[in-house]
Amino acid sequence: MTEWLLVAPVILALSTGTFAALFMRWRTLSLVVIWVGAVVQVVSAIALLMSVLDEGIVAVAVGNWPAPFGISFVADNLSAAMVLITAIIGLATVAYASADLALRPSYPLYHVLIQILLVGVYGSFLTGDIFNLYVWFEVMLISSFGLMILDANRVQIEGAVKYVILNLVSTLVFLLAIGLLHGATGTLNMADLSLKVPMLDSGKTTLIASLFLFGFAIKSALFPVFAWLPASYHTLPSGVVAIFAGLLTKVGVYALMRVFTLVFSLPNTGLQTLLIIIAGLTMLTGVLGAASQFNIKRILSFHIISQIGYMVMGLALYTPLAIAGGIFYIIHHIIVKANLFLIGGYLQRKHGSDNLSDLGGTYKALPWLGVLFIIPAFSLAGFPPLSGFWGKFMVIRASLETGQYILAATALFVGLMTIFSMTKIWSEAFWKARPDGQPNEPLTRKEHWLYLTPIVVLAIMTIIIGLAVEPLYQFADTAARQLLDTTQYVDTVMGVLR
Amino acid sequence: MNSIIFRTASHIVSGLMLLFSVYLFFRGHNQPGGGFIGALIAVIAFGLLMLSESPDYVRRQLKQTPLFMSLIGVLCLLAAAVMPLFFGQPLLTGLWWKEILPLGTPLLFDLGVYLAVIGGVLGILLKVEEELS
Amino acid sequence: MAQTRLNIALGSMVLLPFVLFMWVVFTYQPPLTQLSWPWVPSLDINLMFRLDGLSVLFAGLITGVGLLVQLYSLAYMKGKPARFSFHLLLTLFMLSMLGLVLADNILLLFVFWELTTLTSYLLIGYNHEEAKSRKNALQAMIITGAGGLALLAGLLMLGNLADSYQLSLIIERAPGYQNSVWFIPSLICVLVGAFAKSAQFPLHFWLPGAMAAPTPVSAYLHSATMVKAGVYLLARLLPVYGETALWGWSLGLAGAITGLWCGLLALRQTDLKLMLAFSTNVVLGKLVMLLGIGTETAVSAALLLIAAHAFYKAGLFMVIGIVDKATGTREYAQLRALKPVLGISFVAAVVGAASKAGFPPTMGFLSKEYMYKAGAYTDVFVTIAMVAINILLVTLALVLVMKPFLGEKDNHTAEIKPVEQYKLLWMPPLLLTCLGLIVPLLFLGQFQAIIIDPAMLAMLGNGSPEAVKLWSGINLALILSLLTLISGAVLYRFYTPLHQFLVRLTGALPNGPDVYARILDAVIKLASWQTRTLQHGQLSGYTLQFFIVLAAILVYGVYATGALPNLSFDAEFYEYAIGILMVGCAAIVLASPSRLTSIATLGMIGFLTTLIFMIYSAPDVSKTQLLVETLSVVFIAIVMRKLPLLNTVPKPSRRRRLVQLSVAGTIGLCMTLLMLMITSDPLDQSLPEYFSQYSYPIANGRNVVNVILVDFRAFDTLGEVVVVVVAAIAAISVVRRFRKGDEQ
Amino acid sequence: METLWSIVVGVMLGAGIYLMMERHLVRFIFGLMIVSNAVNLGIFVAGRLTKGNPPLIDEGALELAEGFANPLPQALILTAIVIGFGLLLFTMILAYRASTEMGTADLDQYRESEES
Repeated sequence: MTEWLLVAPVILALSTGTFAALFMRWRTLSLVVIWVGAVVQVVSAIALLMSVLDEGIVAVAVGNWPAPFGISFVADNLSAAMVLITAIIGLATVAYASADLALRPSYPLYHVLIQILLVGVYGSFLTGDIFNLYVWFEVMLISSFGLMILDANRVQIEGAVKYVILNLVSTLVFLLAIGLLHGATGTLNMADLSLKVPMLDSGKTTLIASLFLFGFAIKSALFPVFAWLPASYHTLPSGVVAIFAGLLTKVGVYALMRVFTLVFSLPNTGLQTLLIIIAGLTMLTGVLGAASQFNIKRILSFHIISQIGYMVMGLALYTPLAIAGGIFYIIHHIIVKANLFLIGGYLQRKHGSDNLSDLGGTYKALPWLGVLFIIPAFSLAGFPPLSGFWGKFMVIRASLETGQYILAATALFVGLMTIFSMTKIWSEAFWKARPDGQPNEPLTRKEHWLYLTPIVVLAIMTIIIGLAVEPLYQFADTAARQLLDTTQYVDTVMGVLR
Repeated sequence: MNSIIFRTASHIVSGLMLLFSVYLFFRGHNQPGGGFIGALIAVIAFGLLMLSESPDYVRRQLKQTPLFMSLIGVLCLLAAAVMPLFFGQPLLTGLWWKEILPLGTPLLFDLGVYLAVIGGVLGILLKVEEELS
Repeated sequence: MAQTRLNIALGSMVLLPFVLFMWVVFTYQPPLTQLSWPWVPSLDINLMFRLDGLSVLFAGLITGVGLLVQLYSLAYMKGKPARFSFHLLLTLFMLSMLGLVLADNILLLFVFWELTTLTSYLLIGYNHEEAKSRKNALQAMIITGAGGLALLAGLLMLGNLADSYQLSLIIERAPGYQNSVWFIPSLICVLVGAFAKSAQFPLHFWLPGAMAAPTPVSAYLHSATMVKAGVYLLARLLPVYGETALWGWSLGLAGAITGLWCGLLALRQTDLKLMLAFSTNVVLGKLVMLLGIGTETAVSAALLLIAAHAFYKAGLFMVIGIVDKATGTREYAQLRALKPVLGISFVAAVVGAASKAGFPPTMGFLSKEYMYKAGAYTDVFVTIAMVAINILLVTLALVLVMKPFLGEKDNHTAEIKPVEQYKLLWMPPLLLTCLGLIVPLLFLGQFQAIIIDPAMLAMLGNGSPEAVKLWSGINLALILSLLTLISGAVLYRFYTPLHQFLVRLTGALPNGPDVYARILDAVIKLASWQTRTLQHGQLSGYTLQFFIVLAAILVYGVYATGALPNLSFDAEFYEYAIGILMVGCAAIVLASPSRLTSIATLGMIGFLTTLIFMIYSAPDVSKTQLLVETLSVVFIAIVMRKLPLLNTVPKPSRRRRLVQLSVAGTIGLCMTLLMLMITSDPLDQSLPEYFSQYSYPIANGRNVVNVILVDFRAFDTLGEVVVVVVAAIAAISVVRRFRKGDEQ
Repeated sequence: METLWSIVVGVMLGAGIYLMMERHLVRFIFGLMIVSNAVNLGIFVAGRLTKGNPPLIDEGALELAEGFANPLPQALILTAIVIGFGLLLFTMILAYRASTEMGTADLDQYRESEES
């Protein structure tokens, strides 16, 4: 059964995408494929998570070639959770995109590319091989390129050029780093690497690790290499930006977490202090960037950066509590940030603009949308007992415990500034009276539901995460311990023989 | 470019190249070659045809759109990948039917690569020629 | 139908505080009741509640005043928009506040603390179409939010000190913390949080700003609840921090300054509601001072004052609300002779003001007596400050009654509507203010038994030694009381010149909202500046930035390594030739201003690479490289025809070129070093051995590279093919869509 | 041998990166092509060089002859080349599209959407 479950997300998404592309001429059929595929992905992700909870870390040797020789697919708590969240966001995006993008000429292609994007994301989360990780990164990257330019208006092309160019830098460095790591150790399997890297002398380790750090830092938009994100995300159509904002940078963070626990143990690379500084500055510059913006999507984009800082802070502190906090934060953030972008997109669709100055009167007209906005917005701002508070609480507590007072103070200040920008959106888009002459596009009943169902579901998830902290904390704690103590991972992967 | 000699020659050359490409594809498992190399040769062959005739001509000769070809290629890959799962083996395990012919899922896999790459690269080439010239 | 549903909803929201009030009353068994359910046991955060004298006092006030405010709002908000959400928010706020005072876990307390911030933000901004409302709501949110974050840090440190988040445990283990390095930082953070919430100087100004809210909100938030949260917290943590000198000093100083300065500011106001708001600040200052003293007398004075203030301040706010409703204004210049029309309100106002001024035998008098008693035995300056603050309060009370209700009508006076026909409008304030009379006269003994003694027990570890009495003979406190009343009355005589003086004075001094606005402005300016600097929009700047980072990391790594690799120049002549040729080609591309030359040279580089692969036993790679290179060059040649020439873009400046060169050079050099380091050690051969061994017998292929591609590592190839296909789809759609756009 | 090629790879990387920092879109693409080649070469060199013994199993033999070239880096490079090719094609066509749309190939002028 494990053989099926571990590869199911990748294979399902790829089949969904391929068949949907094949049936592109018959739009309804193509959509049926997409919907069925997205739902089945969620089911299989749940099954995978169950089996991980049941059996601990599970692994499969793809092609039946044993561990260091072939490619392994591995799921521990972190991977399984990420896969499930991805599947859920994927399904939400399918629903939302069906409403938001249906009028565009290239509509079915969006769905196809989103599925291929999911292939890359799933693959990145599940693979146990560093070169294979590169391949999935590229799958993700090229489909994100595709999604980036499908509208192909002037602004989008401009954003796409920046996105493409700066991401190519990351890709090349990452590839080179893999080649060199292979040259130094002779292996590519991450479990095998975790046995062989400690035998390298520290100079090589530091240099190769810093190449990885650089590559992943761009992917996850860390200070000072985040420029591609605010330069491009706001040019995306709303139906797409939610999945970008929720998932793509988080794959980078995931890769950082995986590589800097399993392959290189962060304290051994000599980069820990650097990463702590980077985490703090990422939080700070991101939130300040958001404070200076007046466009919902741009505010939210800058917030992605600042929130990434919290996640990396968890990794950088490198204690079980901190990493658990980081993991908690990732899970919370994907849901919340995707939801905020969805709401922003809904407003944009209704009022034809995502500039705060053009918006207003939403609270009066749609009070329940106000409630739906408040939940993710104040969760992002870290208001208890919403989901965002807990991750923040854990990383701040961990940083106090490890004596990183400045980092803790920064995290708190960033929290305040996050409150500021969330209230800015609230006050401008919801509270302010509606500016005269702004259009108000009526939506059909079906569109309405396609828009709102994902928003409602994600908001409910936010609340549930906030209230059911105990099981989730246990889960994140186990995940953190699995990351910090690699023996179980290595044993599982290396023990899978024919 | 419209000289009859060139057109005839290019037809012959590209025909030969296509043959060569199939040959390279088949011997790939044992000698240098394989799906990707074969596919690129095929693309060059079609490219030659495209230059001597027209992109439209190539499209007509292909019968199918390049996108369709590449999707069929991906389906081959998927089939080769998933088939072993039904035999209780992990994904992408090579299954062989050596008794009859040296056939196995890796060959199907390589065929997938071959088709997908032809479709993809040729698709771009035709489009670029049509739009940019 | 809709009306019925609304009525049911509103009715249930009025009923809720009543039910809760009853629940508190019946659950509480003096001196202490505890309730507990697990929530996040792993993080030591649980739903633990504790009812002792202190929390019962607050819980009673929250639910009791909450009930009256809900009733009052029914009448007050009639005909206003969004009534349902108003009552709902009020209810949510009440629940959060209730949770705050009952929580026996400091993080649970924090959860409710932040919820009050959030719900009060929404309540303050109720009139949200007015810019001022939004601004003031944000101001309250930012200041209390900042305080909240400081509090979180403080509580986390406190939790670490005590190794528990359970409040009662923390208090139990209290005397042992002083020696830890965490102790003083945690105290400072907690104080910042409490001061921000309880509007202490210099963070006092958000409270008057919050008057943008409808009157019921002010009556509730600023009398019995929100602003008292900080006081509650200070009272709770008195046993933890009370012993330290810093506690006494900072509380005394903050309280005294807040009391005096806000008292003066209150006298300067012309809007009656604002006047009340500033006098709330004054009372908060008094409370903080009393907690700073922290003696038994001071604590009982504080407890009495909390109750007294809740009664009269909520009542007075409601009276002002009635006045506002009747006349449409709260400016006392336009208000005169309201007494004949608003008779009941006048009674309520007089009783409330008497309590505020500390006129016997009100609750206010009682608390003032005890305050003087507490002060008289500590410090003469403290006593002077207390007297001065109370004098200001007396004057304020007089202004509040005399100006609007008495006097003669003239043509500046606003029209008065007989709004007292709505019973729900005048009953709550009358009841509340009268409670300030009834409790000290009739229920003083019960008040002491249920509230003061258990609260003392919780805060100080012992009950009060003496009974609280209205008349305790002629003593210093009584004399001071009388002095206060007389001075207040005298000061009222000079109200007009004093007011003018204060207007001039406050005009000259910087005021809170301005300073806040300036700081906020500065932060936003900083934010824009840093964003312009980092996110400037110039792509070549971004790439340079990125590569500088890479170079810096690598240099750091090389520097940390230190070791130089050993070099071996054992290559053949033709290898050198190829290498030098490649370097030369790279140089040509770098320098050439012509696209064609560049492309040709690029092709050359590609073919040289092919050669290298061929020499070093990689036939497959070599073939692929050759084909890919050919196709790339063809593509780039086609595309290049449509792209602008190289000279259409200005050449980079000399300086820029130098920077680029050094960055690129550094990266190149570091990579060379790293590669030399890597290649000088032997490579682990287990993987290649394995591939060699199994390639033919199991995977049936003699070309090991191909077998790796389609079998050993087929998953890579799968992904790779997907990349090519998607690249094709994406590339095709870029061009296609453009064509369509052109036609339109 | 590795020393020579390590130096060459370093130089090529440097040259490519220099070009990638330029303002002209075409120069960036040139840089991208050089860097791609250099990275592939880097992987190849880091996987050690062997002359004249390609990883092909001779007829009749069951495994590779002694001293064979490491097949793994070759396979990796093949994958990388193909992926790089896909990315390069896309980038070139995007470049064409962008410069036509914006009317310039100056990357520093692509900043409309960031000015708000």
